[in-house]
Amino acid sequence: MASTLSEESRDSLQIVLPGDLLPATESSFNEDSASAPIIKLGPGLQPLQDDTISAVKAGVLKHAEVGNRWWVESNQRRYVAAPGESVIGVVVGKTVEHYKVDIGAAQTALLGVLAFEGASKRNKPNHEIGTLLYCRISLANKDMEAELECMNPTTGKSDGYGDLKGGFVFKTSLGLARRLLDPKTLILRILGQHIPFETAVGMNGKVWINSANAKHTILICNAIKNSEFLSQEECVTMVKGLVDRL
Amino acid sequence: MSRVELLSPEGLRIDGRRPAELRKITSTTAVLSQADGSAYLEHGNTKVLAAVYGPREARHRALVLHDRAIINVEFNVAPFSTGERRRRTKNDKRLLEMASFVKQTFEPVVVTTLYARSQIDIYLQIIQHDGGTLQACINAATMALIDAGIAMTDYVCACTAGWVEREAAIDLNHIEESSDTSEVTVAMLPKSGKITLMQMESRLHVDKLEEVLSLAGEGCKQMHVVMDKTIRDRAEDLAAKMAV
Amino acid sequence: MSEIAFYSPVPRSSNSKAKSKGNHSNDNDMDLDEMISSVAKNSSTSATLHVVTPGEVITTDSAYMRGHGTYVENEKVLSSVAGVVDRVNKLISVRPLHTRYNGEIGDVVVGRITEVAQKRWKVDLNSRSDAILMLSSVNLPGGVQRRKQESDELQMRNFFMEGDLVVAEVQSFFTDGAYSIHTRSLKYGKLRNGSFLEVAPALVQRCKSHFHSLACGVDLILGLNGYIWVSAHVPQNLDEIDTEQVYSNKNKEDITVQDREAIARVANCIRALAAEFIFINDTIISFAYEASLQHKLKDMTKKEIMHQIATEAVDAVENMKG
Amino acid sequence: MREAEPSTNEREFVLAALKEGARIDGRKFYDFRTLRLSFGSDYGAVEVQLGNTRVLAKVSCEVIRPFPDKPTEGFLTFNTELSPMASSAFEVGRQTDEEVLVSRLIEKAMRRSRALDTEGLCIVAGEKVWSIRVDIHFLDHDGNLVDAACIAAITALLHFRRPDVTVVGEDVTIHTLEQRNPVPLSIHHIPICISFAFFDNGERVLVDPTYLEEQIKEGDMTLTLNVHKEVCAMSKAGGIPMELDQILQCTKIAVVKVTELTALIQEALEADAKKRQVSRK
Repeated sequence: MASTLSEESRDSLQIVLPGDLLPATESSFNEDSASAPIIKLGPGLQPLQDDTISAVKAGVLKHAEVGNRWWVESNQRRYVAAPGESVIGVVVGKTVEHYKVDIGAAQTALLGVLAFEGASKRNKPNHEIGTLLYCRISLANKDMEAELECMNPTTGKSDGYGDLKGGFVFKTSLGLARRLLDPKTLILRILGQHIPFETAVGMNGKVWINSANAKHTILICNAIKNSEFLSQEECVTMVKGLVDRL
Repeated sequence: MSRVELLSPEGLRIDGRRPAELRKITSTTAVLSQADGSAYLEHGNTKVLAAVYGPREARHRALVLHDRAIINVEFNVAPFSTGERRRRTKNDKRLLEMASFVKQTFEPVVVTTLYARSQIDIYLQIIQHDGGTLQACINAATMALIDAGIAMTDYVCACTAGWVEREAAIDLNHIEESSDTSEVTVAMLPKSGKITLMQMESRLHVDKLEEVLSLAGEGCKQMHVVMDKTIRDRAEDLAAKMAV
Repeated sequence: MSEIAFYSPVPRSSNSKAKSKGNHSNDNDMDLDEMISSVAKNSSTSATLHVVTPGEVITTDSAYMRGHGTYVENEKVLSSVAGVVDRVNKLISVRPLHTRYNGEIGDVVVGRITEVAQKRWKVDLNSRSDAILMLSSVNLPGGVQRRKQESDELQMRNFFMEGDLVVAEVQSFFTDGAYSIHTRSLKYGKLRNGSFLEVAPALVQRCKSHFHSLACGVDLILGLNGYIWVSAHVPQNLDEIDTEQVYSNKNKEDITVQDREAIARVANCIRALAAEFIFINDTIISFAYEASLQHKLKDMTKKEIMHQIATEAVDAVENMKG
Repeated sequence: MREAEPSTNEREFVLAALKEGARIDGRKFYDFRTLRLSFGSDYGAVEVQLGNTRVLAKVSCEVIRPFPDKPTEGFLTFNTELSPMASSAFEVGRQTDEEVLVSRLIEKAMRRSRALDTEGLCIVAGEKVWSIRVDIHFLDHDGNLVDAACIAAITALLHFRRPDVTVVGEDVTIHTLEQRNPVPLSIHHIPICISFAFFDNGERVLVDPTYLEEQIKEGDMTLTLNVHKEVCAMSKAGGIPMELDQILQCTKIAVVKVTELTALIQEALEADAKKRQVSRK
């Protein structure tokens, strides 16, 4: 996402607060509606009655040239499901056709019992209540429960989705989870230099860590939690300090 | 405040018992016709009635557990059970606390995994209060549960003990309880001798704790003998009748 | 000996063979075997019934398998209920005497509809959870053989409504332990023309048939779940049954006062036997009925008369056996 | 709403880590989380932070008529409510088992152990006594509410100053804080709750469990002691059965912890008193 930032927002971070009118869009929007470019609004932006656009969340205004999309990136803790995003959830219930999965959103999400690689009516995986699953949101509609899948629908392959065995999961802010997914964020790489581990990061702020022993996993979890408001240099010292103490 | 002499110079207690002596225990099971199991128990003048329903279809589907039974306990004190007639509201914290103790005591002992998705109700009624309600409730509930044929890994036997003036004493009555003696209620699994519940109020020095606790443990073992006799007699009686 | 075999008397020879094979020669094993054989020898005296209470060790021999009412701890088999030890070969179980219904497949049960749900009824069987009667497990009126359709789903209440009593058979168990029952036979279905009563499930014996017609003109269904249905006699010729009327809610019209009294008398006899915790089957009920004839119907609720009837019935059964 | 149970992975990981001797927040088994006490500008307002668990206690007083059968006894009441603010598992209005147990534990620890001299609250026998009320608010629930609430309650009582009173014959004058320095309550001893969580059939004992640890524990026990090694209350409400020795072992741990915590509380109170003196000058 970071790579698609437009030039103007790369120059300076534009912070918006709820109620702020958007200057950039104002001009382009007030023109004759036929010739005006189509704008797509993402989370945190709302068109008002007089055709102006107002921010409804506090955060950084982001813009992507592709499709002329605008949105506000905020660091909230409650997850709102969006299609295509990878999340980590816990099985909380089972029906004949679906697993009910808690992904930390307003409602539990539905995961079809057949939405797994190689699953058929005869042969489908059985996940007990309490199982941790890494899945993709296939359908998210604000009026309905989100739907999940544990495979790529076009290829039918698992693509790494499925149940997460062992390890430990903890919750972070959504902002940190997004940053962990950004290859430019160093904390995971710094940790990897000291300790080998597996990880899965869900856009819903759940981070799963697995390593050879419990103490390492605990260290990694705490290091990631600590890193949220630290600079890269501080991260390096923090990790070094933790590893030395081990 | 005039203090009552709780221990006579000869070492006898206010009701004439020796320190390590239980009050007279009377117990019967199957006293109610509708309940799946029931028991009536007297510790001296403390009288309690227990009824067990279940395992049966859970009342509230939202509370159902997919892998075991839920245990629900309701505890009630009759308004006429104490010297001072008094009606307690249903939300009295003390009643709820007592119910919660009983519930948590039986959760690890009852083999709830045998009865997935169902509910076991335990109703307790204090008919007369003369100290040691918690022990009486636990003992009565144990007998009612066994009477209902519900699988349990062991009995749960409860007994109180306290530090009365200069000695550790067992099975305190109301007068001893209310005159600021420290009292501990212990519920024990007699087979392993492990303690499942322990409640203590009022101050007691750490060094005296062990003595009081082990005395209460002895009391639990005595309770076990008494309860087991009642249960066994009833089982043998029924078995003999059926064998005709 | 009575019909209940608390201990299946295993021949000494086969037992010792098993022992030498398994090489279990510890003392506890001996104890149990000796005890059981001694019980088998004089099992007519009830004092030797092996009664255990929760937490009691039944055997320390790990060669035994644990059955219902037991659990294993440190390789010992312990009882988890108060009841009588049952031993079938190497399987040890403890049967609690007073408990809810624990069913087996094929049991005839009497139940009460508690809920009409999606394609199924829920039925109270006095067990730990309501049993399920699937729409696909009932007969259609008139004995029509076809798949159940949506129209059938919509008129489920015309078949069975909340509160209706049914007699059915345990078909299978669901994974969570709930029973699935069926009424796909003309013997099963809705109950009419009679009176319901409840006894401890342990008292009802497993017999060849649970449907009986007594000489006094009363029909009897002894549900293994302790629910019993006593009703006016209806001809049992299967050809005569009006298959259209299987779900009717109407009692037959010609039930006389004598019929009604006979029903009440039989029901009271069963209550008298149950109060004394005596096994219930058609024979003993017949004897109890005869014993009761010397009393007025309304006196049969009195405790001493109930006791008298039960004792006489038991004596009659013993006499019959010689 | 039933609280979301932790996933199997979390459960198994916590237990596996305990077997290796580690807790998920890096503490040792018998370590308390960092305790932070902050005082409000008023007397008797204390906020306790135990790790992420936060509890606010506020003491207030009023003059009321005593019960006729106890004419010289003042009142001490505790008011606890697990508000939905602290955790998504809490609901308004409905009393849960947890709420009942927490509030009863605090009451038993403070009142039944006679931590406060209630006879010292008498102004005119049979006519006027002080009624002391402690409101305990749970702000953030990350486990071990009882210990945090108990520390908050006792610290607030220690910190509290009631208005001074003079009695001349029948006349009772209650002086405002400006007229006369308010007076502290007379407190006999400082009861401190120490909660334990049991895992692995009671083989592993943790002090000061977090929310996650509380969800996974097999049993728990709360001991209330003071520095004089007196057990004021003890509560093990069912849960896994324990050996007597294991319980006595816990009391030994608790004795040490109580000494540490009492020292921390007194240090914080002294620091606050100094600050107040400086600001008055």
